[in-house]
Order: sequence, then C-alpha cells, then structure tokens
Amino acid sequence: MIIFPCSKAPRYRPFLRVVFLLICILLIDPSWSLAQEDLTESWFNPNRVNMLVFLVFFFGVIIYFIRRAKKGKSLFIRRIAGLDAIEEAVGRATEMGRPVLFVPGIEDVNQIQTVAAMIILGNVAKMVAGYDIPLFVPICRPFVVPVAEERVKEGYASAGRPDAYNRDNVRYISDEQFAYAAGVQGIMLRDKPMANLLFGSFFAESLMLAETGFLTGAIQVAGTANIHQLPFFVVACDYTIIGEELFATSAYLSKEPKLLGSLKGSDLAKAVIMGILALGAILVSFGVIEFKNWFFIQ
Amino acid sequence: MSFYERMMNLDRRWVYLVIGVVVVVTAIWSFAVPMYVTPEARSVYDFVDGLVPGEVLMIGVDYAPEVMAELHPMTYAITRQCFAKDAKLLLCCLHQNGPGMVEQVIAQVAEEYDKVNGIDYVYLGYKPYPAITILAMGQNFRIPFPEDYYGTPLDSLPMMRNMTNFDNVKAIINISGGSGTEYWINYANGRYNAKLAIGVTGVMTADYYPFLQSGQIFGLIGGMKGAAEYEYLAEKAGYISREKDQLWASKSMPIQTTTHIVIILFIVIGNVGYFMSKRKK
Amino acid sequence: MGTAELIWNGVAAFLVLCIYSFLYKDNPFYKFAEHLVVGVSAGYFAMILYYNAFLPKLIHPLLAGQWWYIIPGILGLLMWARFSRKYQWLSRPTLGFVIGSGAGVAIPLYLQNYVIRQVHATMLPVGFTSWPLITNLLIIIMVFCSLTYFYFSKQHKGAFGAAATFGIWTLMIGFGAGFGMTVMGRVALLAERVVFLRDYFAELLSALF
Amino acid sequence: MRRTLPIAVVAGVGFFMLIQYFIPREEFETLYEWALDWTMVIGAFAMALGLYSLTNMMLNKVKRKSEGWGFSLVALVGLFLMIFVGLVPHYQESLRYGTLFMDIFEYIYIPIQAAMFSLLAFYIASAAYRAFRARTVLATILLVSAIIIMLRLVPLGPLSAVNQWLVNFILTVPNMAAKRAFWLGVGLGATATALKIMLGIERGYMGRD
Repeated sequence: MIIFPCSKAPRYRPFLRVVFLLICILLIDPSWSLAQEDLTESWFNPNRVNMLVFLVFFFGVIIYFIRRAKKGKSLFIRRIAGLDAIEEAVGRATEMGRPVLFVPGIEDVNQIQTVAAMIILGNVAKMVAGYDIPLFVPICRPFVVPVAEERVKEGYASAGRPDAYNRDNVRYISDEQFAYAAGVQGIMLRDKPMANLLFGSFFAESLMLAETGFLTGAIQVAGTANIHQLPFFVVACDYTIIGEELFATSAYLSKEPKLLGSLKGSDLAKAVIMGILALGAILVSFGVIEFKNWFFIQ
Repeated sequence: MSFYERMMNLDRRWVYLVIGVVVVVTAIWSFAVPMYVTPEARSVYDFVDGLVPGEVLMIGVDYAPEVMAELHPMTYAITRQCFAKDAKLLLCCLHQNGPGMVEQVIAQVAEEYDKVNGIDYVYLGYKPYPAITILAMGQNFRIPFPEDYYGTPLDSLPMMRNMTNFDNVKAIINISGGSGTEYWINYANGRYNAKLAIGVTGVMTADYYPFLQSGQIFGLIGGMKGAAEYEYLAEKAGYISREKDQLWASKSMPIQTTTHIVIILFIVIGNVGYFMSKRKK
Repeated sequence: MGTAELIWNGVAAFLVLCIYSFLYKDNPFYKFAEHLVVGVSAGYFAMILYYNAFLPKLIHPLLAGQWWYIIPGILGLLMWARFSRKYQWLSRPTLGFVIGSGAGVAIPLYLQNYVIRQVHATMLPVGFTSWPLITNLLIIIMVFCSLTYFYFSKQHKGAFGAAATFGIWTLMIGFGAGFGMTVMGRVALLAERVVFLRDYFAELLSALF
Repeated sequence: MRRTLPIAVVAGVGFFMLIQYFIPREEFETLYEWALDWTMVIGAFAMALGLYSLTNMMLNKVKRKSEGWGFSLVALVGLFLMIFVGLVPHYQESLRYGTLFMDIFEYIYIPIQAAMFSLLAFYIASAAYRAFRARTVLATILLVSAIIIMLRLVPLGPLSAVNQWLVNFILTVPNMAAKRAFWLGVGLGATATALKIMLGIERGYMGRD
C-alpha cells in the first residue's frame, strides 16, 4: 500500500520520505514498542505510536490536497444537498422580506462544531448582505459573541455592504440551556424569520427550537454532529445536514479551493480506513489478531 | 375537511391534552409492570456489589435538575449500595447546575448510613470546562480541586491522603445527561485508561452501545428503564426499600407504558388518516 | 412536611404550573417563570464560578506568590477590550488561546476515540456459519455503506450510489432508534413533575383539612 | 500584529496541546496543567462578560420601559438576589445544603428547569404524530424503527419476546453500524477542521483588520 502519493508531489518527496522512514523506525525498533514503567523521563510515549502514524498520514494527505488545490488543480466535490437548502431558504426569506435566523448551537467556541458553525455563519451573512433583511444570531456562550460579530461583519463587508451590519442583531441570550431556548423561541414567534438555520452543537433544546420553527412556517435547515439530536432535526426540519456534512458544508460554502482540499483528504482517509477494516476483519476471521491489536490505544 | 383529513391534521393541543390526561390518570391509579433486567445494567450493579470495604468508587455526576427524574434514582441507588458495602465514595460534579443536587444526595445518604465526610466520602465539588477538569484529575485530583466542595484542602481529608488520581479508584461511574459522558470516555478512559461505567438518559442510551461493545465502558444504565432495573436489583438485595420510598424510577414505569401506547396510537391515527385520504383522491 | 417546606413547595408547584401554561399559549405567567429562571440561573452559576474557579485558580495562587497566574488574569481582562472600537483586536489573543487549545486537545482525542477506537472495534470476525458471525458481517457492510454516504469526491451513481442509499437507510434506522429511545427520557421527566404535583397537593390537602 | 499575533497564539497553543499528547515528560505535564488552569480562569472572565451584557440588556429594557420591562425586572431581581445571598455568608458557607441560596436553588430553579425540560414530552408526542407519516422510503424506515423501539415498553404478551429481539437487533446491528460510520466521519471532519484552524488556513473567525 502506497501511503503517500509521492510521485505527484516532487517538492514534498524528501520530506515525506523522511517521515515515512521515521515511522518505519518507530515501528521496527523494539525499544519503542516496549512499554516502559516510568515514562516521565522519555520524549515519546511508545503506546501512542499508532496514533502518531495515523496523525502523520492524515495531516499528510490533507496538506497534500490543500497544496494541490492551491496550485489550481481542479478537485471534483459532489454537490452537498444541504447547500442548496441553505441558499433556497435564504432566497425565500429575501423574496418575502422576512428575517433570517442563525442559531450556532449552545457550546463554547473551543468546540470544533461551533467553529464550523461560525464559518457557515460568515457565508450566510455574505448571502444576506445584499438584501435589506436582518440576520439574527442569538448566542448562548459569551465567548462566541465576539467571534460571531466578526464573522457577520466580515461577511457583510466582503459583499460590499459593511454599512448593513447591525451589532444588536448578534445577541447574547443566556448561558442557561432552556433560558436560551426560550429566548430563541421568542425571536421565532415575534420576528417571524422565514429561514431558520440551526448549525452547531445542540442538545435537548433542539426539538423545542425545531418545533417552534415549524409552527411559524419557516424553512428550516439544521446541521449538527451531535448524533442524539439528529432524529429531531430529521423529523422537524426541511433539510438536515448530518455529521461530517457539517464540516464539509463549512468548507464548501467558502468556495475556496484550499479549504476543499481537506475534503478530498478526508475522503482518501475514509477509503484507507475501509481497506484497513476489510483487511482487519478478514485477518481476525482467520484468527490473526496482531493486526487488530495494533489499533488498540491505551 | 373530511374525517380522514381531520385525523391527520389534529391541532397539537389535542395531542398535548391527551398526553397530559393520560399521565395524570396513570400517576393517580398505578399498576405493576413486569421487569426485564438488561445485562449492561446488571454488570454495573454486580461491579458495585463486588466492592470490598475500604475500596474507593468514584461517581461523576454531570446532570442538571432537568434530567433528575431519570438520573437521580441511579445516583441514589448506587450511593446507597456503595455505603451499604462499606466502600468509600469520591464524587465530583461537572455540570454547572448540578453541584447543589449532589450535595443534597450525599448529605442525605451519608446520614442514613452514618458516614463521615472526609473519611468515608469526599465531594470534590464543581469545576467548569469538563474536558479540562477530567484531564487534570487524571494527573492529580488536587489540580482542579485543591479544596473540596466545602473549602477544606484535600490534603487535610483523611480519605484523600493516599489518593492521587484515577489510578487510586476502583472504577468511575459517570451519570450524565449531556456531553459529559463523552468527555469521561474520551479523557478518563481514553487518556488515563480508567475503568468506566455510565448511566445516561434515555436519549443517549442508543449512542453508547458502541462504546460498550468496544470495551471502553463496562456497563450502561439506560434512562428511566435502566434506573428501574437497577432499583429492582437493589431492592431484591435489600439495599433500598419500597416502604422508605426509595424506589423512584420503578414508580414511573406505568406512566411510561401508557404514554408510549398513546404516542404509538397517535402515529397510527396520523398514518391511517394519511393513507385513507390519499386513497379517496 | 413543615410549614416552611409546604410554602417553598407551593412556590415550586406554582412555578411548574406557570411553565405548563405555555402549552396552551404564551402568557404572562410563563414569561414570569421564564425570566425568573434566567436571572436565578445566571446568579447561581456566577457564584459557583466565583467560588470554584475565580478564587482557587486565580486569587489564591496569586496570593501564594505564583505570579505566572497573572497571565490568565490579563488574558481574561483583555476580553473586555472588545467594547472599545480602537482596541478591539486586543481581545483576539485570548480567543486564540481558547480556540487553539480547544483545537489542539481535540485532534488527538477525536482521532483516538472517533476514528482509531471505532476502527479497532469494527474489526470483527465474520463468516456465515453462526448468527453472531453473520451479524458482524452485517455491521461491517452497513458501516461501509454509511461511510460511502459521507464520501464527497465521487458522484453517488451506480453501485456506489446504491451503497450510499443503503447507507442512508442504515443511518435512518439509527435515528429512528434514537427517537424511540428518547421518548422514554422525556416522558420520565414529565412523570416526575406530575408525581411531584400530585404528592404536593395531597400533602397540602391533608395539612389544610 | 493585529492579525498575526492571534493566529500565532492559536498555532502555538494548539500545537503544544497536540504534541503534549505524545510526550510523557514531567515538564510538559506541568505546562499542560497550567494551560488547563488558565483556560478555567479565562472562562470565569468570560462569564463576567456574559453577566455584564445580560444586565446591560435587561437594565436598558427597564430604563426605556420597553414592552415587557417588568419581566426584565424579575430577571434582574433573581440575578442580584442570588448573588447577594451567595456572597453574604462567609466563604463557601452559602453552597451548603440548607442555606437560603440553596433553598432558592432547590425550590425555584430546579422546578422551573425540570418543568421546562418536561415540556419536551409533549413536543415529542406532537412531532411524532405530525412527522411520522409513511410518505417516502426514508420516512417509513424512520417510523418503523422508532415504533419498534417504543413498543419495548408496552406489554405485548408473547409478542414481547419477538419485539425485544428486534429491539436488540436494531440497537446492536444497524444502530451500531450507523453510529460507527457517523463517528468515523465526524472524527475525520472535525480533525481536518481543527488542523485548518491551527494552520491558519481557516481564520475567518478572527475578523478582518
């Protein structure tokens, strides 16, 4: 199995070779793979070799594809249906002259999902900027407020409408889950947004928000990587973005080729994982468990 | 509007009303429901039952009042069982709205069993940022919790004298109503290899079966049904009793049954209406 | 129940009924309870944070001479710069610290728990000779098909598309199961509240008459 | 400076947290502990910021006597009452069971919270009734799977055993496979996003100037 497609990236060949060699040494050298009693003096935790290998491989393919995209090589990415749904919802709202509501989940900004939601928010702001309709962003965690403000401001500015930005529309509601949900419900009932975009990390309030949104007749698009809330979004929203599609959407919406490169990278990783899975299952079926055990993490 | 169309377009308030009435009626006239104990709940029970006096069990309580109904019975049953076995308890709370509740549980159960704070149990209290707190506890309990909930330095508590981190507890049981569980699995078990079991709400139960199968957790108490199963086992062994009003989850099981029937009936009504009105057209 | 407890529980019961009145429609009683909880929860959380993070993690170390704890203090204070138009950018390093540490901690843990652990757990012995082996095979096929659904750089057509369709079916069964499991949890909460109200009113009646 | 410094902080802190995962040396553990402590302190400051904007908003409503200002007053009273009864008794005494602070928590906060959460029982019923229609293949799969799971709490006589078998099958085979694939995807997607953040490729969240 060729892990690194070296031939296609001459500039990285030496670097990748060194990395590859290093990994081989780590794997072969028995002193690394023997767990020591006291690790506080060593520079590497040998129990985590498998993680390191995968990390280097994954980072490698992502950086490789990002570089490739930067050079202008076209990358095919299938249309993500959720994208159409976002655009359609925003389009309907602008036609009707009714507001757009963006709910970025209830977790803090150090959660990757919230950052992904922020990236989507910027692009939504860009779509909305041209039309004189408000974009409401109610927020649950104080830390998210400055980030959301920057994103909306930037989105408006890049659409050439920095003047359309209204700071009052990005509001902190409450740290408290249900108080927050009640606040968002209030916006839905009072301001009657036409498009409800729910992206990020949601918990029990998901159903409250989606049901209230349904009552007001808004077009709802939701996306989260919190698996236990997805059933409610699937049931009560017009379109649901499932799991990894959330991260893909955030990459796709920005339409920057270098961000799309990472999608290609994680697709390749998926293919490799399927290969490993198949191989592992076959080996285990024949009683060879060493391969499987190598993936055990302490 | 035809009869069938009306069947599929009932106002939501009718649904609310029927649910409300059924719950109230069942709460007043209760009945017995047969109990089937799942192996994943039993393995938690058996583990706690196997504790030797003096061994330390850690309970991470990460839920807010709103999911008390499902999770509080677990916390109470495990705490009682643990004290009955003369094992020691280390508690912490990683949910912003939970610390007061935990204090309530431990104060009450400790009194029932004559257990002393600092000797038989220690309540570390609450810290924000669960991921970080769990990671830090894996190093040393004193990093996130230099003092316990009541402001006593950990080093002056007899029970904590020989305790550094997760290596000194027999197992951790995390009872959680949110993302807390994932942090415990990722960090306490993932990073520090602590033995972990979880009690979660009904919503979350289905999501944690993979972790059970992959061996990251050794047991799972799922929602109110899981709590009722645990109570059933604990009652049989005499750790809790119906007379003292210590069975809560079991009390609500009849309500569960009737409400489930009503919801299924509503789904059936909706679908019958849908198909019949489609056929007419 | 003593008189004090009876009164406190009466307050609680009243507030519960205020919340339930929302089911009919939004009304002042609901709004009252809702705003009360916003205020009380904010105050409660502020106190908890003050006693459990601010004092022991900033003030106490500083008083003990651990001067480097001034760094998070300064980073925290810089957050307030965002109210100034001119110095707004000063709050960004703090954000950077939080986002950066979040990302750095997340990477190995996401890979470990969501990728490698799942890969390890899915390498199951397969075959056709016994039921467990067959279910293992089914699990692996379903995992493959569902992964295909999350494949972005290939058009979902032909055999690949069929696999992706089967994948989304699998996901839907999972979501349906999640929905079904959740009903129990939600009803449990309602049951607990109704039992509380029932017990309170029974207690109240016996106290009054 | 305004842009590079924050990005540098993100990258620096991020990569330190990442590398630390692989290095078991004591010095790194200490640095890591500090970083964790610091995040907590910054969190306390962020909370103060949140409280500030909350009070500000509420006070403005009260001052301007805008619609529903009375409710804002209720929230403010709740907030300051909680802070007052939390601060006045001596250090941490207020967090003990039985104080006024804890009474308010137990008899006002807990009941409202629990009641709000239990509203979900009604919502889930109406959502199930409204949305579970066998309109498409996907909807039918979702519906059937949810009903099978819900039936596990309904005594069905001899059929209960069959249903229990189906429930176990759904939970351990398609449900598990769906979740495995889901998590694999999320793990890769989140890691890729975190990496882009750390490398500064994705930096929109920092703003322009």
